[in-house]
Amino acid sequence: MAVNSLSLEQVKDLFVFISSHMIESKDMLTHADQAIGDGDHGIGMARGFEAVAEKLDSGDFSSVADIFRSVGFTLLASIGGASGAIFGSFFIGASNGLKDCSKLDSPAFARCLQAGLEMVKIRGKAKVGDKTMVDALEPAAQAAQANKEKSLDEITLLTSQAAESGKENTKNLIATTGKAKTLGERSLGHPDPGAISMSLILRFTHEHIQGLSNEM
Amino acid sequence: MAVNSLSLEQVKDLFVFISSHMIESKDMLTHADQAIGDGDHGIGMARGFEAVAEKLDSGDFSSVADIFRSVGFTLLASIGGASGAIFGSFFIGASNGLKDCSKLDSPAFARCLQAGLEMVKIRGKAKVGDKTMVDALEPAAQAAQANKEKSLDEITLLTSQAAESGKENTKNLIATTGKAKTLGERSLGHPDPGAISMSLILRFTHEHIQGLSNEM
Amino acid sequence: MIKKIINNPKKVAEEALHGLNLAYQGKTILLSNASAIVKTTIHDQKVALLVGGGSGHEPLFAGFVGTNLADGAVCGNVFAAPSPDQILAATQAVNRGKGVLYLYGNYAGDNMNFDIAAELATAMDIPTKSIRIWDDVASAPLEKIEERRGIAGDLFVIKIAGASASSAANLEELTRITTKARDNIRSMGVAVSPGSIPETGEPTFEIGEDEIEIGMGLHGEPGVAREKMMPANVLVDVMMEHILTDLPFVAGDEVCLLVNNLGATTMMELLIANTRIREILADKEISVYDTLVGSYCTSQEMAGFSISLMKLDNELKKYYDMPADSLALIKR
Amino acid sequence: MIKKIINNPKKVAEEALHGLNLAYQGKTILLSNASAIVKTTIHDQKVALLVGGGSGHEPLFAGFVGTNLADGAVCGNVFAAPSPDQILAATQAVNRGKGVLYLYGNYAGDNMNFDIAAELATAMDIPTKSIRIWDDVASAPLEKIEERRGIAGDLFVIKIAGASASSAANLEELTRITTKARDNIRSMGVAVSPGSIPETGEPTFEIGEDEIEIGMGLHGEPGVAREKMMPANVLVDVMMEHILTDLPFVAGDEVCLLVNNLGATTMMELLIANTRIREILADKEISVYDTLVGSYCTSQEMAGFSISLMKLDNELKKYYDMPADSLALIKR
Ligand SMILES: Nc1ncnc2c1ncn2[C@@H]1O[C@H](COP(=O)(O)OP(=O)(O)O)[C@@H](O)[C@H]1O
Ligand SMILES: Nc1ncnc2c1ncn2[C@@H]1O[C@H](COP(=O)(O)OP(=O)(O)O)[C@@H](O)[C@H]1O
Ligand SMILES: [Mg+2]
Ligand SMILES: [Mg+2]
Ligand SMILES: [Mg+2]
Ligand SMILES: [Mg+2]
Repeated sequence: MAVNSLSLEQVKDLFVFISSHMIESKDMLTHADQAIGDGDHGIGMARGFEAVAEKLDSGDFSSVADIFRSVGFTLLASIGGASGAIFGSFFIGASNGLKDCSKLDSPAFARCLQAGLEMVKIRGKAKVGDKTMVDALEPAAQAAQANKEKSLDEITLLTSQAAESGKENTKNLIATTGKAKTLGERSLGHPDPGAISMSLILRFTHEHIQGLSNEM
Repeated sequence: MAVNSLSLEQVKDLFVFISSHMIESKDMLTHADQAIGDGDHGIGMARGFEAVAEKLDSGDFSSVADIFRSVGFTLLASIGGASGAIFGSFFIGASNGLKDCSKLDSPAFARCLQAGLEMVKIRGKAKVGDKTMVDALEPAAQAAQANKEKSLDEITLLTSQAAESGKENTKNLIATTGKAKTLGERSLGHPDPGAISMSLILRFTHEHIQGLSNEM
Repeated sequence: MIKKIINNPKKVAEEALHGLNLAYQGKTILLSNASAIVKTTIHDQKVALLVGGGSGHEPLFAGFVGTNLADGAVCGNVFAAPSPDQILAATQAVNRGKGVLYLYGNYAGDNMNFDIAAELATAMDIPTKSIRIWDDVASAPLEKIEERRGIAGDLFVIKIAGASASSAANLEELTRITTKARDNIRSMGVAVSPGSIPETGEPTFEIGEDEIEIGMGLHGEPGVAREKMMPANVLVDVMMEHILTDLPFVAGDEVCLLVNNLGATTMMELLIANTRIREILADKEISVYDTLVGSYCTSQEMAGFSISLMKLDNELKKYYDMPADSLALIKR
Repeated sequence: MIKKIINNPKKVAEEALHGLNLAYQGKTILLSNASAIVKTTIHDQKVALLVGGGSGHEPLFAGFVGTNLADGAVCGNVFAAPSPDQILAATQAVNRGKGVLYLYGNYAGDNMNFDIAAELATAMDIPTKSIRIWDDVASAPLEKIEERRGIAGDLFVIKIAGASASSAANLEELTRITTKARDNIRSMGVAVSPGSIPETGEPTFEIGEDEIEIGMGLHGEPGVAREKMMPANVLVDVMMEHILTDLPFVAGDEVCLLVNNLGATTMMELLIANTRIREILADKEISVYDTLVGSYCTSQEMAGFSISLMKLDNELKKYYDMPADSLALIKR
């Protein structure tokens, strides 16, 4: 049965799920950063989501937006580096799309990706084609916008697929920002680590919601 | 035909021969020092005998003793480290056994090894059994003393053999001096690098004189 | 897995900063978040200088906190910029009412995290300015200088900024002088073997047994070319050509020279390079006012070195000449 | 073949000393034999201090020539003591009529070459005294202290001797104070990977991927035990046990602490070790008067570090506190 919205408690569960899977992705992400960056992306993301898991465990949240904001501030405070600022900004921004939402439904999800993207662009000034997580996030936000009438399992599937193909496409890009910049053509063939993280977060989101839907 | 003595010019030739062969032994000596020392013995000996070869080429020598003394001072000045002091002292000491000799014969050769040994002991205070070049030199000096009535090819063969077996015996000794000292039992099984050098010098001495004898 | 003498790979940055603070013998204190040290005594009304960045480059940055140097240093994890709240805590700890200059290397992570911290500081009525150091000529063409990385030239900028901060009337004055120092510095690095991050134990890059990376960055980022090993003099010629033509440095200039160890290179090699550097500078009639040779800005156990030149004028010289005291940079 | 940034493997010591002399910015001169540097200005009637030994340990020894430090340093080839004529030339260059103290590490090569030089100096009416540094507790039992090796403790002995030489009435007085400093120092090193000699390009020793040598000497000489890698804290406990029980250092003692990089170890590791060292010392109620952390006495690119402690009394403290200025050791 289709899932149409998540309650506050279910959003918390969603982040518990994302966190544990991002922590498991540590080595893979680090290897991706070894290829074209300084080899610490997985370390940072794992540290960040460990902190998120702890925060979720101990925290009391007043709203869905509050959870997103807490996740953002926790990532911002615990990761450091480019990804701390970017992924922290993403979730803090995303929370702006959720003002006054008592639950997370598809329109809210679309607003949340869009608001997160905007904050990332304000912070990092990267645009599509610069070989960053924006190359995964922007197509995902667009897919969400175009499908906000669909169920939550459908919209998260479509955003996950859009992010995945955006991430795949970063292999064909030459990095123009961050530590891979000076690699020039040597960065070709390798996906951007942050884009992998972004597409993973969206994939785990879908997987978790798919799981809920199967349970029903 | 047996060789009974070397003229001043022939002693010079002898050192040219020894020098070129010691230079060729560089890697072997260095490897020996890598096993139980700091891995530079061949480098030092090669540098020293390169300087000796140059000195012989350019120098005018007034006596056999003068040649030995020059060789000693050249080694002392150019090698540095323990072997510079020890092998320098050996040849400077040896020259004391050659006072007023117009040629190098067997009795002079025996005196020269003895005087060299004494100077080495004054300088380094090592005795037989300490796993140093003294373990090759002292038996050689004794063999020379015992055979000083023999021809120069015979006495150099016997001293060379005595030095060789003294050197072989250093494998069974635990170093009590120099950089191999702290190895303790780990120095067992490895010959002392300086003892190898000493026995090589005596072997090349014999080989050169043997060559002269064959020519005759 | 590269062998390191550590306890917990996740805690290296924290434990190291703790040990560094102890080595300061009471001249610094470690903030309770364990990611920044600040001078024990910072005079009232002093314009404050806060430096920082990822850990793993020791003694940079925290080794340069002290008299006429930085007032504080905020340190992230290995190769990761500190987070905004870490920076903000350090900002509050060093601020004496005259504001804080943030001085750091020009990397996406540092830029964003210090920017967020600056916004938070502004909201708390602490004025800040930021100067990003971009001395690495290998990392972008001159037209895009604001995209270049900060490498060992950091040291000279911190020296000038620290001296200037001791007497600067206000944050603007400190910013002006520090900007001039930053703009007068050019650097370039090379590497022959990689460092490693303690948490993975894996090398930061791969390189052939007979290869050298020309223009290597501080985290193993590639440079301008990968070549076969070459004699030190030839290598130095290449590096100096890049550096000298960039500012450019010209006859009559007076410079400070830093020959910096990226980690595992022997001082012997640095000194051999120095011999050649001086030949080239003498040849170009560029005089050397002072020379530093050693490990100031490293990339874990990377083997390689960098050359930095800072062109002096009378004002910079005045600040360069001021005594300084810290763990890793002392000047009488 | 280990990659090094050099020109001619046979000339590394000479070229490096040349580069070092240049880095001194006119404060030293290189003797014509290219194997010693001496201060440009040495006052008349000053008791002179000459340090030296094999090269390959940079910045030791030549990096410690300067104000209130050594008057000259004579440097042999890599890991080879300088020869008597090199030492004699340096002796003549630093002597100001009050004689010369020879200060060097206790190795067969150094002992013999400095002894020969001393005999030659005596023949030239230059009085000399010699002090052999033997701080390495791993190299022989206490009963045979005069068989121990000199390692990074050299730095403290040079600091005290240099300060004392600036005011000592005569060679005997300098010798007395320097001997006391020497006798108050204990050190121990460990290594996880070897250095190499440029002329062979081969490692100075072999060690397993997961092994550490406890008590490693400055040229790769073995120590007290080869063990499996262990956490930094456990390792430091072992080292400190050897060091503390040897002098012994006891509650109420005041010490200077040196955490010395043997070459390629990261400063992060040294600082992590320092954290533990301080815990142990605090626990034993031994107070730390000053701490130095860095590369002072290396063994080419060997990875490892040593700990040295010098017990202070009022006289040693007075000399330790004096300012000092050189390439590699500066004190305000
Ligand atoms: N300006 C930017 N805008 C968006 N994303 C960025 C930007 N700079 C870096 N990133 C993302 O951050 C990732 C690198 O993160 P990470 O390795 O954790 O940080 P660091 O580069 O500081 O080591 C990149 O792969 C990229 O996706
Ligand atoms: N006291 C001594 N007496 C005699 N020979 C010695 C003494 N000390 C060292 N040697 C010799 O010197 C050799 C080492 O020489 P070398 O490796 O060139 O010098 P270093 O030990 O300074 O590196 C030893 O193998 C030993 O034979
Ligand atoms: Mg990274
Ligand atoms: Mg040797
Ligand atoms: Mg990083
Ligand atoms: Mg040697």
